[in-house]
Amino acid sequence: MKVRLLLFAVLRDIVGADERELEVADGTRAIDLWNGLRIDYPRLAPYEKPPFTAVNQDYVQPEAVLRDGDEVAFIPPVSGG
Amino acid sequence: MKVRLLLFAVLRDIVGADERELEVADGTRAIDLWNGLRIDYPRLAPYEKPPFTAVNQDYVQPEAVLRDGDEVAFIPPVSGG
Amino acid sequence: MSYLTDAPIDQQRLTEAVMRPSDGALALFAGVVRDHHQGRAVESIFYECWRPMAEKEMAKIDAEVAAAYPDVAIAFVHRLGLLQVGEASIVIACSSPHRDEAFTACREIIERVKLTVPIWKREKGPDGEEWVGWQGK
Amino acid sequence: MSYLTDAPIDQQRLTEAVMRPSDGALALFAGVVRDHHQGRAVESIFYECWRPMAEKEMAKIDAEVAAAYPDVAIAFVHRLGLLQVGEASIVIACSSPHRDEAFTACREIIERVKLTVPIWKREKGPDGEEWVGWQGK
Repeated sequence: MKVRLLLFAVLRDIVGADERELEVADGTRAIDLWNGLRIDYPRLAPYEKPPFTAVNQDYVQPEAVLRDGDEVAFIPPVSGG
Repeated sequence: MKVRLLLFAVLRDIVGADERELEVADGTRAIDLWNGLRIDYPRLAPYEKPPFTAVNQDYVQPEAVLRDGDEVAFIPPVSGG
Repeated sequence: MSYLTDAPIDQQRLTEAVMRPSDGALALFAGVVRDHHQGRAVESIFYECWRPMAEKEMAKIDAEVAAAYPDVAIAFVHRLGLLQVGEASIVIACSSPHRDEAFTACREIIERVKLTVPIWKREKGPDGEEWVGWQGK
Repeated sequence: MSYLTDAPIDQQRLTEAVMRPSDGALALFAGVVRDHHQGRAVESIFYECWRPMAEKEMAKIDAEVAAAYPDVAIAFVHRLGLLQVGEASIVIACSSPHRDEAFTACREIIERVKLTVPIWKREKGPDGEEWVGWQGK
């Protein structure tokens, strides 16, 4: 199935892209995508969990199981206000 | 000795004057002036104490002893803000 | 500067009076004439004041709140005379590097003004005028 | 109406948006770019945002605070892009018949915005630019 990964702020800078289309196996969880990033980007390796995770614009636990077409965002700690 | 009595808002309306010069005996307390008003103005009779008392623009207890030249104000509960 | 005014209060000017480059937060409070009070309709409010003591009390509040929250810059003004519904009777502006002290100082000032500053309001409604609060009757 | 803007925030307009004849109190908060942060000098801040989710989170905060304080009228806007020291990044206006709910609602909104709305700031100082908070290093 296909999911879309969105990256913001410092995460986008580290990965060098704000969006990725990914082909993943059924049953893939958000945290599996995070672990993929940790392998590719050593700066993320120390972080066993993403700061925050949103699927389809709602905050979820990183263990959330993804479905085809989901939009997954890893969100650095927010600093608005 | 002489003291000046100041009255505001509803108290001024009841007494019909905003200021009075009074000749009083040594040892007179603020509350003695209040009791004088209670005798003259029946609407005040039920109130054994003035709402607030200021002498020379500082809040004081009504039992404060007055001195010559003092400016005594009976202050209805304030409602600013 | 006076803490009392007979003219409409300029919220923006008060804001500008407190903001410093080191401030990250502004907490502002406005008390406004509303169209009702304890079930009665209100058309306007007349604010009477004992000016010299009111200035003195407000300066005292200013100094004491400033001493309690030294990082906060404070400005506040109370308006006097006849005010219509929707007009501000008091505006308080507090700025600070961080928001917590700004909020707390702002709240403390309005609470203290309401307790001790010799200002009295007379409400005008469809049934006539009346002093608010204690009426000696 | 959007909770996000790329233009300077008009505090007066936000105030007018919330005030009703029944309101006796306005509590307003502004978050402002300040010239320092954790000991570092700050010259400007760039606010980045994930707009669709930010709008959604802010609408949720609006609805939930309004439900908790039904007498309060609420308006708030966050600014995005490059802001200089002294410019407001967020302004929150809460009006209410009585001041307590206005203060409480206003405070609750800023706390919640800072917790969940996907907005990030990158500070620029004499030593360069840096994302604030978690930096993945």
